[in-house]
Amino acid sequence: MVIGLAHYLTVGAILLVLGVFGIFLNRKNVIVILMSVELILLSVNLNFVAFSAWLDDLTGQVFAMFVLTVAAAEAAIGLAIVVIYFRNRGSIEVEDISTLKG
Amino acid sequence: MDGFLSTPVGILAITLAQTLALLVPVLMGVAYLTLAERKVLAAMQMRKGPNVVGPFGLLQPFADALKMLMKETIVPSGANRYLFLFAPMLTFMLAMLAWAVIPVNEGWAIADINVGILYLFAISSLGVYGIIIAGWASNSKYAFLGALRSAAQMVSYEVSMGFVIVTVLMCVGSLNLTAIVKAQETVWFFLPLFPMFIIFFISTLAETNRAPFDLPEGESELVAGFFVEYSSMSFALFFLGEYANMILMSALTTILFLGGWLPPINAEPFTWIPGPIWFALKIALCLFTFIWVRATFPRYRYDQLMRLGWKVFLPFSLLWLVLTAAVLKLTGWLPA
Amino acid sequence: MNAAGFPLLSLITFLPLAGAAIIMSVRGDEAVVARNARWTALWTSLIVFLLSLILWARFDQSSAAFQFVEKVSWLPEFGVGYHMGVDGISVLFVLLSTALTPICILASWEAIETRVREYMVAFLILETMMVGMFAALDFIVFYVFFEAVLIPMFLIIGVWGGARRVYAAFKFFLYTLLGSVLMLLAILYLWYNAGTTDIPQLFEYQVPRAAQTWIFFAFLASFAVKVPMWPVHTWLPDAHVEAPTAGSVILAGVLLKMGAYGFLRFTLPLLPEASAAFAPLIFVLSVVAVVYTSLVALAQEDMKKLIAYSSVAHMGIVTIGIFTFNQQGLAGALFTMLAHGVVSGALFLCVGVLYDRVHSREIQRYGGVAAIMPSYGLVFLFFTMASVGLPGLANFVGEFLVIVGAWRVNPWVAFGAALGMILGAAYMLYLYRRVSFGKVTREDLRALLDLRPREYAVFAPLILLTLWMGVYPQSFLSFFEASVANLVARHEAALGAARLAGIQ
Amino acid sequence: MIWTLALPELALAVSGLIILAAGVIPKQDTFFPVSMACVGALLLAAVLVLGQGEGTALGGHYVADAFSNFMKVLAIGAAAVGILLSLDFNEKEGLARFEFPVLMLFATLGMMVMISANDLLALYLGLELLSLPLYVIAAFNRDSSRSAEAGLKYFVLGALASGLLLYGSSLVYGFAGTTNFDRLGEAFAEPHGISAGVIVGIVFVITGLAFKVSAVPFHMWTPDVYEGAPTPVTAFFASAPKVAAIALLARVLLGPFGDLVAQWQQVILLVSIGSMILGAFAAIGQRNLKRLMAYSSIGHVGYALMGLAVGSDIGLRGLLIYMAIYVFMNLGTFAVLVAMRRQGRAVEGVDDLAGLGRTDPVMAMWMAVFMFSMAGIPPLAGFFGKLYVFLAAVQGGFWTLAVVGVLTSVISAYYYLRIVKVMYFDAPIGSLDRAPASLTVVMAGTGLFTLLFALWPAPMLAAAQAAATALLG
Amino acid sequence: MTQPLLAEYFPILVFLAIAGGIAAAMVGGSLLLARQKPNAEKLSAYECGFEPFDDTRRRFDVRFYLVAILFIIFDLEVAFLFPWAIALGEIGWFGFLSMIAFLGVLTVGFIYEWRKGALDWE
Repeated sequence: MVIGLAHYLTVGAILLVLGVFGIFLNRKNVIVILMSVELILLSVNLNFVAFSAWLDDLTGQVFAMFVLTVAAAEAAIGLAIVVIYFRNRGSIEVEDISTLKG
Repeated sequence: MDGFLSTPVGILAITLAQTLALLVPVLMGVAYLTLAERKVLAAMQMRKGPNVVGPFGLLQPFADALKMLMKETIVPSGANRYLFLFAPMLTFMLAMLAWAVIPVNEGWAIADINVGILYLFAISSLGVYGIIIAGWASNSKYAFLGALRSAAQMVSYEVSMGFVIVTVLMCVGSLNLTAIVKAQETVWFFLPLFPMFIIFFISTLAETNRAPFDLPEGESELVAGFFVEYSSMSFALFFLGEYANMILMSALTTILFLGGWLPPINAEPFTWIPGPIWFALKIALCLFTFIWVRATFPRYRYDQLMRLGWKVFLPFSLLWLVLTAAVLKLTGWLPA
Repeated sequence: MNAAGFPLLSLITFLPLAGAAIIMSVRGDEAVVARNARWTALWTSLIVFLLSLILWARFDQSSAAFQFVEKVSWLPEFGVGYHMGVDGISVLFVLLSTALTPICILASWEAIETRVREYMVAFLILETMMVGMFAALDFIVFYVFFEAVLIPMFLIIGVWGGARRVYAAFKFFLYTLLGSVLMLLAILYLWYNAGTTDIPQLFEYQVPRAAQTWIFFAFLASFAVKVPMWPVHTWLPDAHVEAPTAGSVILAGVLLKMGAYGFLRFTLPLLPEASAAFAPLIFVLSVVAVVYTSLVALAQEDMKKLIAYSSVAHMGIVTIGIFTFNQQGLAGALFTMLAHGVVSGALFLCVGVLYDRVHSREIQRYGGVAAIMPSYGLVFLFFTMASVGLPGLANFVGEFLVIVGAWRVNPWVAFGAALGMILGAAYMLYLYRRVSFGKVTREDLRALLDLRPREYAVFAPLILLTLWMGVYPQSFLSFFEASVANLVARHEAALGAARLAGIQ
Repeated sequence: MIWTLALPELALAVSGLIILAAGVIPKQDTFFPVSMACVGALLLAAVLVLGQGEGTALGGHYVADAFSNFMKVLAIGAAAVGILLSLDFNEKEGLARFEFPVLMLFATLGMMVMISANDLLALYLGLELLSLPLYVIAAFNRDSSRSAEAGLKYFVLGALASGLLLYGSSLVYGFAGTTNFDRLGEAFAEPHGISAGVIVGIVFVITGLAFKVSAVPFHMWTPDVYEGAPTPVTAFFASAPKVAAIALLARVLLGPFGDLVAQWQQVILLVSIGSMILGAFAAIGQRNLKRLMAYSSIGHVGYALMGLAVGSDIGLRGLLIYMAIYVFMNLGTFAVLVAMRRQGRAVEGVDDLAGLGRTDPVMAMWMAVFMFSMAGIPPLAGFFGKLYVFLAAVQGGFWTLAVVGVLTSVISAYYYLRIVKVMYFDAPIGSLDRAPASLTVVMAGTGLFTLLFALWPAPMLAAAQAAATALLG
Repeated sequence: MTQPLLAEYFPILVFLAIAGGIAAAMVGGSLLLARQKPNAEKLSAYECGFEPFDDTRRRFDVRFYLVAILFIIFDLEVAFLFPWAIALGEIGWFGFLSMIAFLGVLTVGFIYEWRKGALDWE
C-alpha cells in the first residue's frame, strides 16, 4: 500500500476533529484544552507538510515552521494564563470556569 | 546470496544483524563503564575499587546485574503501575535508539539519515519524558521534585547545546553525521570552536545529570531523585539508560568536535589503526573526563546551575554563534 | 428670491444652537445659571422669531417655487447637498415653530424649576431641528432633522415630565423611530434609483409603479406615526400627558405637523399613483380616528389626555384634507394644521396654568374655576370655542375647507369629518363645563390666583393669532394658494400620464 | 523588493523593541513614560502610513494600498486612544506595569500586518501577533479571578479560532497550490479551479475570522471576556482589533475569494443578520455596562458585515465608514466607562450611572451623545454609518438584510435609551469621581467627532471611497 | 512521499523494536524470576516519618513552568537556526541579516527576561 495524500489528509482531519471535540466536550481539566489546541495545530501542520510534498512546493513547509513557532508562543501564553487562573481560583477544572456567566 | 539480501526478509535480517552488532558492544560498554567509573574513582581516591568478583573485579557488572534481576520489583501503592514500569523502559529505549544513527566509521551507520543530528537532538530531548513520567508515576514528593528538577535542568542546558550544534553545522553545511565527521578532515572542530567545545562538554554533563550537576539525584537533598521509589530491574534500566546516555553524549562530542573516527594525524602510523578503534578511544577519553570531573568538583547549588545555564552559557553561545556566522560569512569559508 | 444671497434660513435654523452654546458655557451657582438660561433662551428665540418675520414679509406669495434657497455641496459624489428653501407649504410652519418656541419658553419660566439650563438647551435644539426640518430641501437633510427631533423631545418628556414619564418617553421614541427607519429604507431606494436626494430634483423623477406601493407604505409607517393616525396614535396621549406643558405645546403645535407635512411634501408629489390608490385607506383610517378618538376623548378624566385625543381627531381631519387632492382640501388641511398648532398649543397652556397651581390634571379635581379665576376662565373659553370650530376663530376656516374638499371626493368622508367636529364640540364643551362652571367643590381652589402678567404675555399673542386667522384667513391662505395649486396640478398631471400609460 | 513600503511596520516593531528594552532596565516604575513613548511610536507609524506609497513588497506577502492605509490609520488611532484610556485606570487599579502599553503596541503591529497581508502566511502571522498580546492583556489583572477567567476564555476560543483558520488555510493552500492572495485570485478566476476542498477551506477561514470579529455564531466569548478584562482592555478589544479583523475579512473575501462571491455571500449574510439580531436582543437584559457593550459590539459588527455581504464597492465603502465611526463612538463610550469610579472603586453597572446628568453633566452629555449615536439617531455620526451600509444593502437589493437592520436598530435603540434614561431620568445615587484629564480629553475628542461629523463628512467619505476602490480595483 | 525516504528510517524501527524488547525482557524477567512479596510498608512512598496527606502532584513551584516556557521559546529559536546554518552559504547577506534581526528580537526578549528576574532561580 502506498501512503498517499488522502491518507495524510484523513489523519489531519481526524486530529482536527479530536482537537475540536477535546475543547468542547472536555469537562475535566483546562490543560486538556491546551493539549487539544496543540492537536489542532498538529493536524494543520500535517496538512501543510503533506500538501507541500504533494505540490512539490516549499511554502507549506515554511508555513508549518511558522505554525510551530506560533504554537510554542501560544502554549507559553496559555500556560501562563492557566497558572494565574489557578493561583486565583485554586482549580483548573473546566466546570469551575463560570464566574462570568455567558 | 545477493538476491536474498535485497528481498524484504533479507533487508530485515541484515538490519537485525547490524543492530545487534552495534547494541551488544554498547551494552557491554555500559556494563564496563559502571565498573570503570568505580575503578577510576577509587584510583583517584587511592583505593582499589571492586576487585573480588573475577580478576580485577572484571565480572562485577554481571554480578550486579544478576543481583538486580533477582530483587523484588516494588511498585508503591499510590503509584500509577503502568507508567511506573514504563518510565525506565522508555529511558533505556531512548538511550539505545539514539545509537541507530551514530557513524562508527565511514559508512558504518545503521541508518545514515540525512538529518542525523536533528534526530539525535530530538531523541535526547525525549529523554526528559522518561524522567518526568517516573517522577509523576511514583507519587512521591521526592521523586516528583527530583523529576522536575531534572527536567528543568536538562531543558536549560539543551538550549545552549542547540546553539553549539548550530555553530558546528555552519562549518559543515549538512545535518548528516558522516558529513560532519568528514568536514573535520583538515582540522577537528574543537580547536577553532574551542569555547563552544567547552560549553558543549559542560552541557553534556548537565544533560546526563552527572556531577557536578547531579542535583536531581542529590543524595543529601532528594535521596535518589526521580528514581527513589525504584528497585530491581527497573532501577537497573534507569541506571543503564543513564550510562548509555553518557556514552552517547561522548560519542556526540567525538563526532562534533573530535573528528569521529578520524585519526589525529592523517599519516602512516595513525591510519593503520581502523576508524572504530579511534572512535572508541575518543569516547573513552571523554568518559574518563566525565569521571574525572565527578571526582574533582563539588556539587553545584540548583540556583547556581540554572544561572550558569541561562545567564552564562545561553548568551555566550548565542553571541559566539553570531560571531562565527559573521566570520564565516566575511571570510567566505562557508561550505558551498 | 434670496436676493442678497444671505443665508437667512440657515441663520434661523442654527441661531438657537448658538443660544444653546451660550447657555451651556455659563458657569456659576444654580440660581444664576437658571436665570441666565431663561433669559438667553427667551432672547434667542425672540430674535429667531423676528428673523423669521422677514420670511413672512419677503415671501413671494404668487410663486409656487422654493424661495430663500441655499445650496451647499455636502456629499457631492452622492448627490446629497445641504439644500434649504421654503415654499408656500412650509414657510408658515417655519413661522409657527419660531412663534411657538418663545411662547413655550415663557410658559416654562416658573414651571420648570430643576435643571433649567438643560431644559432651555433642549428647547433651543428642538427649535433648530423643527425649523430645519421644514426648511430642508434635501431628503437626507430632512430625515436628519426629522429624526433628530427625537433626542431633545425624549429628554424633555423623560426629565421634566410627569409620573409615567419614562414609559411615555420610551414609547414616543421607539414608536416614531420604528416608523422612520422604514422610511429611511425608502429614501435609500429613491436615492439609489434617482441618483439624488434633492427634493426638487426628486420631483422630476418618476417612481416606478411597482415601487410606489412599497415606498408609500414605508412613508406611511413614518408619517402615520408622527401625525398620528389611528391605530398608531397610542404614543401620543402618553407623551402629551407626561410631557411638561411646554413640551405638550410643541408636540401638539409642531411635531404632529411633521407627519402631515411629510405627506404633503413627499407622499403626494413623489407617489401620485400610490397616493391615489390608497387614499380610500387613508380616509377610512382618518374617519375612524376622528370618530373613535373623539368618543374616547369624551370619556377622559385627564384634561391633557382629553386634549391629546382631540389632537388626534383634528389631525384626522388634516389627513382627510390632504388626500382629497383638491385645492380646498389641501388648503384646508394646511390651515387646520396651523390653526390646530396655535389653538391646541394654547389649550395645553391653559391646562398648564391650572397644573402649575394645583398640580393635578384630573377633571374631577376642578370645578367652578371660572368663578375664582375670571380672566382665566375667559381665555380658556376662548380657546375652547376656537377648538370647537366657532366661526370667526382659527379652526373654523380650515375644517370647513376640508369638509368642502372632502365632499367633492366622497360625501361620506365629509360626513365623517363633520361628525368629528360635532363630537369635538361635545367633548370640549363638556370639559369646559366640568372645569370652569358648577360649584366650587374643593376649598383649596378658592385660593387660586388669576392669570399673572407673564401668563398674559403668553396668551396674548395666541389670542391675537387665533382671531386673526379666523377673521382674515386670506392673509394665511394666500401664502399657500400658489403652492397648493401647483401641487394639485402636478398630481393630476401625473395621474393623467399614468392613466395614459395604462391605456397604451 | 520595495521593503520601504513596510516602513511603518518596521518602525513600529523597532521602536517597540527599543521601548521594551528601555522600559525594563530602570529600577523604578516606567509605566507613564513608556505609555507616552508607545503613543509616540504609534503616531510615528501613523504618519509613516500616511506618507506611504502603494504596491506589494516582501515577496508579495505584503501589500500597501489606500484600503490598508485607511484601516491602519484607524487601528493605530484606536490603539493610541486605548493607551490613553489605560493611563489613569491602570494606576488606580495597580496595573501600572509598563508591559501593558508595549503589549498594545505589538498588538497594533499585528493589526497592521493583518491589514496589509497579501498572503495566508502573513495573514496568520499578523493575526497571531495581534492575538497573543491580547490574551495577555485580557488577563492582565493577575489578582482578579475575573480577569484571569476572561484571559483563559479568550485564549481558548482564540486559539481554537486560529486553529480553524489555519486548517482552512491549509486546505486552500493544498487545493489551490498557493497562499498568495493575488495568485489565489487568479486560480479562482477560472471556474474549473474551484474544488470542494477550497470551499471547505474558505468556510474554515471565515469561521476563524468570524471568531475574531465576534460575529454570531462565534460570539460566545465576547460578553465574558469584555466583562472580565480590565475596562481599558475591553475598550481596546472592542475597537482596534475589530477594525483589523474586519479589514482582513474584507480583503480576503473580496480579494482572493472575490470570484467565489456566490459561495461565501450567503454565509456572511446569515452571520450579519444573526449578529444584528443577537446584538439587539441579548443586550436588553444586561445590567453590566461592559457586557452590554459586548452585545452592542456584536450588533455593530453585524451592521458592518452588512456592507461586506453586499459585496459591492458601495458595500465596502459602507463597511469602512461604519467601522471608522464605530471606533470613535466606541472609544468615547469606553472612556466614560473607564472613568466610572465611585469613591475610588471602579463600577460598571448600568445603574451606577444613575443621575449622572445631574452630578456630572458634561460626562453625561458625552455619554448621551454616544448612546444616541450608537442607536443611529441623526445628526450624530452613528446615523451616517448606518446610512451607508443600508444604502449598500438597498442598492444590492438585499431587502431582508436592510429590513432586519433597521428593525434591530430600533430594538437596540431601546437599550441605548435605557442608559440615557438612567443618566437623566433617575435620581442620583451618589456622584461618580471626577474623570481624570486624559479621559475627558478622549471623551471630548470622540464626542465632538460624533456630534459634528455631519458637518463635514466629505473627507472621510472620500478616503473610504478611495480605499474601497483600491481593494476592488 | 517517496518510499526510499521511509526505507531510510526502517532500521530505526528495527532498532526501536530490539531496544524495547530488551527493556521489556529485563523488567519482565525480573518480575518472573524474583520473589514478589509486597506488603503495605514496602509499598508505602518514601517519606520522613508520616504518610503524605494528599496527592503529591497537586501543586509545585511556578518556576518550573517558567523554565518550561523559556525552553519552548528558545528551543524553537534553535529549530529555526538549524536550516539557516545549513543554508548560510546560499542565502546571501539578506538571509544572514534576517536571522540576525530575528536573534536581535529574541535578545530584546532575553534582556527583558533577565531584568524581570525570570532567569533567577531564587
